[in-house]
Amino acid sequence: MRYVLKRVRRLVVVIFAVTLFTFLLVNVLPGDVAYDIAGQDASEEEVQAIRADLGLDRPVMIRYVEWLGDFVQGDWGRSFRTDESVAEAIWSRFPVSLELMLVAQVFALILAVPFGIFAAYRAGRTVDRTIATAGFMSLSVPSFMAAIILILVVSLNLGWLPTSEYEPLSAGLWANLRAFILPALAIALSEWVVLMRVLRADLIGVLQQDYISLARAKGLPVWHVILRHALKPASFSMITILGLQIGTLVGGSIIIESIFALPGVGRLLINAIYARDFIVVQGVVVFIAFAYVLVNFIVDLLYAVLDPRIRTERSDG
Amino acid sequence: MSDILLDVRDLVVEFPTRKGLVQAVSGVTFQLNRGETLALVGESGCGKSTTARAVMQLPRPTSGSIVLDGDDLVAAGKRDLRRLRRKFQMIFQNPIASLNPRKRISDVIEKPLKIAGELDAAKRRTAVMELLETVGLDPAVAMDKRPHEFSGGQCQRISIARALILEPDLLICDEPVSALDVSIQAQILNLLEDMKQRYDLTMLFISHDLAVVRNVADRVAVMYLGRFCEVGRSEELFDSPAHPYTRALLSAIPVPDPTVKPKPIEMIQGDLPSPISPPSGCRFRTRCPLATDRCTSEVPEMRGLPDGRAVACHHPLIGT
Amino acid sequence: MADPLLELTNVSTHFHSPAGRVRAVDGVSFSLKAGQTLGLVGESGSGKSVLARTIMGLLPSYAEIPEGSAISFDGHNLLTLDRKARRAISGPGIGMIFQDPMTSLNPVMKIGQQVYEGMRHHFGTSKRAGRERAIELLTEVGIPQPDVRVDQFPHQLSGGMRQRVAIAIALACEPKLLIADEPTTALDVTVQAGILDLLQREQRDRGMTMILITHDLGVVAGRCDNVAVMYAGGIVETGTTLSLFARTRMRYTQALLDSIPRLDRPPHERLQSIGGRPPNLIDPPAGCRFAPRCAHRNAHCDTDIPPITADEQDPSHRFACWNPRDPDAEASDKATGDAA
Amino acid sequence: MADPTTNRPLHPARPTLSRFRRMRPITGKSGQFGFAFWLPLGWLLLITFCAIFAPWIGIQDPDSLDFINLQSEPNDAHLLGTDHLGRDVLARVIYGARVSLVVGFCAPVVGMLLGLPIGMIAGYFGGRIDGLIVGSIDTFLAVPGLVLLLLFSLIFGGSLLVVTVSLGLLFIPIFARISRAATLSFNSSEFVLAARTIGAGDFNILVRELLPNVVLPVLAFGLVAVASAIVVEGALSFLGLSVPAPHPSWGGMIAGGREHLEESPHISIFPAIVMFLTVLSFNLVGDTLRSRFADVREAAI
Repeated sequence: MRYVLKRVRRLVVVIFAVTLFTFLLVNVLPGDVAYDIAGQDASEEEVQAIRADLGLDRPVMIRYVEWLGDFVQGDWGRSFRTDESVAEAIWSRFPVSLELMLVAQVFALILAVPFGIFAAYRAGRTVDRTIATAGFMSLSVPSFMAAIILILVVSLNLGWLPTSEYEPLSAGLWANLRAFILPALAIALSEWVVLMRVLRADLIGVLQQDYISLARAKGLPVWHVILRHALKPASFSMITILGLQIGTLVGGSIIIESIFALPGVGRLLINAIYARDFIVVQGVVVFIAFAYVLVNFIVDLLYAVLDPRIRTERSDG
Repeated sequence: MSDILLDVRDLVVEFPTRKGLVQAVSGVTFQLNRGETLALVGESGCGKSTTARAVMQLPRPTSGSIVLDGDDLVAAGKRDLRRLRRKFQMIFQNPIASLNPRKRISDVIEKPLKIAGELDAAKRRTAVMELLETVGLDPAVAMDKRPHEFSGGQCQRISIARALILEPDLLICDEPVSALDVSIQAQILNLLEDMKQRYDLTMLFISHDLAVVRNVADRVAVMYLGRFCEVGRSEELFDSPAHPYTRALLSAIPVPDPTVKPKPIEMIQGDLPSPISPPSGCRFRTRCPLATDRCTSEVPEMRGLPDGRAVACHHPLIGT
Repeated sequence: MADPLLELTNVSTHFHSPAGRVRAVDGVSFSLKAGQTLGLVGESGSGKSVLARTIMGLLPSYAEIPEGSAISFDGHNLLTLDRKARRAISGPGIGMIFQDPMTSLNPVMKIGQQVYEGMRHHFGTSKRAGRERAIELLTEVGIPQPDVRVDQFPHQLSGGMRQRVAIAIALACEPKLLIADEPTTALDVTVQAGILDLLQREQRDRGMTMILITHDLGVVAGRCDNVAVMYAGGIVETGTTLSLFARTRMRYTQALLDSIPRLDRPPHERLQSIGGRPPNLIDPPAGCRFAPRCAHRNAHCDTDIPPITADEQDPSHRFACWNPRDPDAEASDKATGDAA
Repeated sequence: MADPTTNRPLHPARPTLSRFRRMRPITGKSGQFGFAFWLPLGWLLLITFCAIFAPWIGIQDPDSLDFINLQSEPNDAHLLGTDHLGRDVLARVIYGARVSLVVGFCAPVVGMLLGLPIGMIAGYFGGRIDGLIVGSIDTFLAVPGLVLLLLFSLIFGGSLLVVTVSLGLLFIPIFARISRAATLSFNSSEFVLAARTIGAGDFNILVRELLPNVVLPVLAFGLVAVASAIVVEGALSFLGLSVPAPHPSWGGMIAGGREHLEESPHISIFPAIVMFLTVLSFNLVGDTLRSRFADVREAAI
């Protein structure tokens, strides 16, 4: 319990630091939103009026404290541009980013786990080296490049998955899911390599442990030893990495969402940045930071479930 | 009266762990006469290495006093302590890990001289070469190699050279041979004996191996859970142990002689209690065959025996 | 006379390394009758643990067992069996205990499961029956509160307790042969005695055959019927424990015995050390592998491999030495020295 | 020192097979420099050479517009064809390499120069200093890196310097983490204790004893960081936030060809291939060197 409290305290500190940091950063942006709203022909007075109207004429710190006060009470402010509630804007786009992240991680795990196990079991052999080479090649394709290649090959040349508009889940599962396949694949192509390599390295280490020798000395079949004895203790680092990846992807992938025109949080963010709609930027950044810290927190708890050493230590202490 | 080099009084070392504050050493007092070897023996977790490191001020003890040749090390300031360090040196258990893998042997051994302010590179080099010769390595071959090119025994020789280059008065050996094979162990023990003669060393020797201790020590202190059980000259202590724990330790040692059948050690039962909440009274009572109610309620004080030994036990095995 | 349970004939194990072929075990032969205990003694790098893993079939992929090696166990040649048949022997045939109980138990698996897993695989024991049997075994190896411990994880036990669990695991499938690879090296002396007593008791009660591997001659002295001393990949001397200690013939065995500090010797006595270090096993000496460090070597020793010779008084006591120690002469020397 | 809370024995377990494991690294040939090392290294040298000497190796002006040959396929005049404005793709790829390589090399250097000391100080002193540094790193990592880059490039304008420095800043926490972990792993080793016993000060221990051991894993990561810096720069210029147009950059070229994927895929594909080969080469060279270092270190300990 003390552990949970400690983590919550840390979460609060991180959120506070992140909000302050982004608030300051966003507010030193040259040419604020008032000029944009007022248009090019507006006089200085008109601009000043808009600034006063938006409350932009007051000192940064006062505005920050006000914003923080509202934020804590659940009021994340309204977009300067569209007057849309920031919280609503984020929540309406979040399911898209979440789904993209989930599909991408499923792809990544489907590739990473079997190949990681196989490479570790055959470490140093041809199979291992082939997987390693394939991994390096896959890793060296930046996701935006992967996206373009996938569009070119799968959509344009092969015509399998025409680039399609995002459809909500209400339009049917397949209609909804097919829009995510290519973007998720573009993300997974580099993610799986990282997971696979971590799993392979840890599994090789575990397979050299005496307790694996002991399991083999019991006369158990190889697959049983690997899956039942080695996989669990070897998967801790991979879960950490997975958590970090999920943490960064919950907020959406800015580039992939832009390329595939997915209305997710990432696209909301980049549009807000271009539009200097900083109250939206602020909200999204805080949201992403919060998600990131929260996911890591969950991963820590997951450790305790998987690793009895941590679990009992905590209940003992 | 013999000349006391090291005087340790009421030494307490605590450190925090995730499970609570651990008192690794709880009030240990001993003196070391100039030129003698005192061995601290005990099983893992008894605090013998912590005691040695506390004397080294690594880390500094929680309380107590450690007076070396008139200087109180516990009270000394950071700068004074660094100056005083050349008088007491240490060799460690793991010979390979105690040498920086990225450094050449000559750099490793001359570093103490450099820190002590010897600026003449040629002088340093001569000193290093002499010392390498003394510890039984060929300076021409060894000087420019790196630690991984040597075996464990050779690394321990290098560590000894590093500890001796400042000609310290006190040498603390923390399990110096327990990572080595028997045949190599004998080489290092002989070397330490030679060095002791040559440099008039006083030694504090930490080991879990009573046979090794028998060979090197003039006096022996047996530790259990942070306290001394028994201190005495090694002949007397080994021939007729006064503390039940000492007897148990001695009877557990396997003898390399098939005609001596191993004694079943009926007296030691159970595990070492947790150092976070040690037993009340005598700390050995939970595993002691002679324990009585008094052992639970009253901490046994160190008492002198007629033969000059001291024992902390309510029911010593030999009369007082 | 009964056939031996385990018989090794000219067994070698080589490792491939970038520097060349490491002859970790080189031409080892011995046989072990059912119910006997063999102490396999050697310093680190002597090949004793590799030999144990060779018998157990636990070698890494870069190891190679050259042609001509044969390990016969209970009528099977372990080196030619197919994988499935070989696995059927691990557990019910041969059990093994490893050196460090801190690393030899799976940290994320309950103790009970680790104990009964082998039974489940080999005998199809049900989970419930397996758990019951695990509790019995834990009781037998001296673990307090076995019904609680069976559902705990290894880290909740002390080192000595963990080694007792490891013994319970090895005993679970009732092996005919138990290989204990330095079972007490990582433990304190007072714990060590308890573990060795337990092993000895189980061996006697079950009529098991046991190989006890150790670097400590003291450990084998009182507890084994026979001893084999290994040096640089080969067995250099073997015989009954009494004969080997009383009439040591091989110079290395004697030097090893002499270099052990002993409780019955006076303090500050100079120890008989062995100079130098064990040979490089990629390019071992042409003759006797101990020759470069031996104080008694002659011209033969450097060039020719010493043949296995039998002791005149006890033919089962064999050794490989060109210039063996003469225990009778030394004993009479000592007697006359003491008389004078 | 034995932690009294565990039952770990003071005398270390004797190694069984570990000696032999060390002799043959598990990754097979990783210790040797095979063609998987020399081939990528050759490519990197070629790319670097072309980038440095771009104005003198007889390629066309990357900004000159050839209105007659818009979007032409690769031909004799334009080896890799032209883009939608008729600019020579080969010339632009080579000039674009300048941006990628400068950012790729300089950003990790910035990150390492600041991150290494920060991480070592945190790992060495521990306690409050460590808590503060680790806390700051956690905070920093919670903000998505690309957002910081976007904000920086909006505030300071897109230029090579801004991209390099802001990307470098992003590398600080990563390098700090690695150096902290490495420092921690050596901090309790006996050679550091030995240095204390002879009276060495903190600075001496940090620089003379720890740095030589910490710097190798950090440098090994540095090469991987070069690859990822190139990728991130590519992403930024893809979004049009790196060096301003019409200055050529690989990401910008790939983005520029997007609209013409169907009729002239070569506009995007050639810079993509070059970028892919370069990133792959850095990864391969870095991995080989890293396993080499790891072998050396393993052998040394």
